[in-house]
Amino acid sequence: MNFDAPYTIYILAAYGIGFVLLGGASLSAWRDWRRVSGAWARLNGRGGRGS
Amino acid sequence: MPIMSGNPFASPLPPQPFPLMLRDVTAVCGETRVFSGLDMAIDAGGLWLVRGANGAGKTTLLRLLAGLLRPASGASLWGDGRAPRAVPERATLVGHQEALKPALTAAENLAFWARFAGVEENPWPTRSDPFSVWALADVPLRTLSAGQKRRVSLTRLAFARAPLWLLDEPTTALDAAGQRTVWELIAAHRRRGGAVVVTTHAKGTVEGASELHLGDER
Amino acid sequence: MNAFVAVLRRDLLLALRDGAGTWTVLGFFAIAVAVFPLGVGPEPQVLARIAPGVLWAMALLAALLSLETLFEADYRDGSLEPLLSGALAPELLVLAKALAHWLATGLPLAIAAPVLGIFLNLPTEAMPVLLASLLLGTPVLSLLGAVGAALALGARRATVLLAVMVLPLSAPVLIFGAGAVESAQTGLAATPSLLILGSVALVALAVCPVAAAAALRQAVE
Amino acid sequence: MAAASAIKAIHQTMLRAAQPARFVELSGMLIPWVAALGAAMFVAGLVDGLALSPPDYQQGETVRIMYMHVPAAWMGLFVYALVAGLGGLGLVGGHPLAFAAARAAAPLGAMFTAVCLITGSLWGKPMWGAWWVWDARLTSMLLLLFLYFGHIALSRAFDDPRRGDKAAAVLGLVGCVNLPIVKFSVDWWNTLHQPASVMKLGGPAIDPSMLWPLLLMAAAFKLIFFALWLVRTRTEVVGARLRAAASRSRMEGER
Repeated sequence: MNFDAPYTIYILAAYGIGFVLLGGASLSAWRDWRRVSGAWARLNGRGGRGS
Repeated sequence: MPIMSGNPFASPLPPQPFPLMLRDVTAVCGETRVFSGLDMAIDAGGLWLVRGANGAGKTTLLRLLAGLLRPASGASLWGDGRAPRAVPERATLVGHQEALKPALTAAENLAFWARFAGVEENPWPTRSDPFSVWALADVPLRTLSAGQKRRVSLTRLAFARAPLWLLDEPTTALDAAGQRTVWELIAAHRRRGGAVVVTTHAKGTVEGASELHLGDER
Repeated sequence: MNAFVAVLRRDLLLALRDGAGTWTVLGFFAIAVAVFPLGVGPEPQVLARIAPGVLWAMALLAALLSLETLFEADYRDGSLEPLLSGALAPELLVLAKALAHWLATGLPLAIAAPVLGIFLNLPTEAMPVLLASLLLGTPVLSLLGAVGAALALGARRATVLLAVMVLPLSAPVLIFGAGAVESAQTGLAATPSLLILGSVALVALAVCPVAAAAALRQAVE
Repeated sequence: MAAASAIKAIHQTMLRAAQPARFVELSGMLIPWVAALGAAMFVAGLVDGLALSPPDYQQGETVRIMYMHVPAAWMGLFVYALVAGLGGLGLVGGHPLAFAAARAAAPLGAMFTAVCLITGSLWGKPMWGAWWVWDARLTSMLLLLFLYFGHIALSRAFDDPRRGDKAAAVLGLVGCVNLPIVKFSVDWWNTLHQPASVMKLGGPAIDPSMLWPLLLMAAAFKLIFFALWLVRTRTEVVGARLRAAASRSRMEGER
């Protein structure tokens, strides 16, 4: 793929958006899981750095 | 209109598929389990007094018997093996709210419920006005007091054709005369072969009634 | 059968008794249509070009506005439970209420639309088709709205939720409704669009009562 | 009859695997593998799509956006059907896991639909000279995105999450019935207003060198979705258990 073609910016932007949204979804899913599993660990008395 | 011995009802009750049996029923409301392992048999002419703290599931039990709520586990079946959910018309549920439209008059509200229940000719007020609300007929509901609205709402029982009455604390907001009328109506309904389940906080007991306590407060 | 008629009569009586319902919907419809020339400018050709779309879109929004009260009032004053545990099947209850809603709002909107067409310089030969398309389309809005109202029963911000749910589903009605008027305006035959609109109405008549009844059942659960 | 008993058997095994407790543990082991495989496929798709595959003779380099745009569209539609199916299963069978899985999948479906729309707009600028063109497919995807918003908003609009799940499930089923009608009406509407037929996205037949990156990316999206879906469903299941535990302790507190 040559990078000096006229519309390269659009292609990079499209893949960039893909990265951003996929990455955002992954991060938020992981963050929710850690928050819930932490709370569950605390509730069951293991406390501290649950799984 | 004394109804001590007479029959205040317009239409007699056709033979009904009692008993309604509950076997080891668990009820879930939303995500919380309300009660479990409940056994109950409602026979023709029977009366059940259901007591328990607020939130113990009294109203949930009535909604389950009316077929609005599916039991989470266990079985609740009529004598002919059909679930209340399939034959909702066999139960009349009178809840805390009046189910009346403030914009309409008492007469219009009761006329609606009579037609909805499929009664050909509305017996109220001529042949059956147990709560003597005839005087309030043409007054918009909006202007009535809570007690008066309650009496208009309970008048619906005069033409209810369902064999099973489910009354949720029917005597609230009623004066002594109104409360007496409620118990007389219940007795009359039992005499004609119907059954009644009443949730109440009143302590006294009624002759020939079974009692049920929900929640573990004895 | 008389339970169905009983519900229909009571809802119509309620709609008449507080007549405000119908008049506010018509008022909104008139104002919403009148706003467009202010925004778009007075040129008759431009207005005539956008007339079908504007009239139809505003009729759609006006119909949505009045849906919230379809089950909400019964839900709050406790009459929904006895209505659902009576001899009348929930599907027929939904049909009775949707029909009452249509008679109280859909029909007046359809009759008022040609009159408002004059604001937008709609050619007179397109007006009968406008009326026909609205008569076919507004029942679908009442039916789809009944599903939305049943789903949003007891929800927070029910009206906004109702619009977000129902608008995407009413796209076909808007497209074929406005399309019919536009083809009549440009001399093409409007009947194909009206026929498709009629079939969409039949699908809605079959699907919506079942969906709304299911929504009502689990709303009272 | 054999089919019925087969379906019953599948249903049973799904039921056992679908026990929430079993599921949390089972999915815990599965997620790392699926995520790793998905990431690998994604990188392969990127390399193939951006570097190895040839430019299109008409569109030139911009055709590479298709490898992101089209798989995202497929995912948006696939996840909506999945969510509607799970909702139906939850309504009929009452499996709590079905509702948790539907609630977990809906936002992911909306995300894929958004990726599709944004990449479509980025593709439209060089090809049609406008950020947004009311092309039939883009319009249908836009309506699908609104359906997703309606679904997610409804499922979160009630205090009792179970009530939201059931309402959203009914909406999902109604949406499913409506999708073909919406698709048909948008196509019809597009041909009515669009005199010249716009260049078909991706041409009549995609030659193999372009098909490979497309399939790679489609597979990558499916795996990534599956991994994220498992993580989010686990979160929903444990979250429900937290709520149940909290309400139980509230009940004990009252006694």
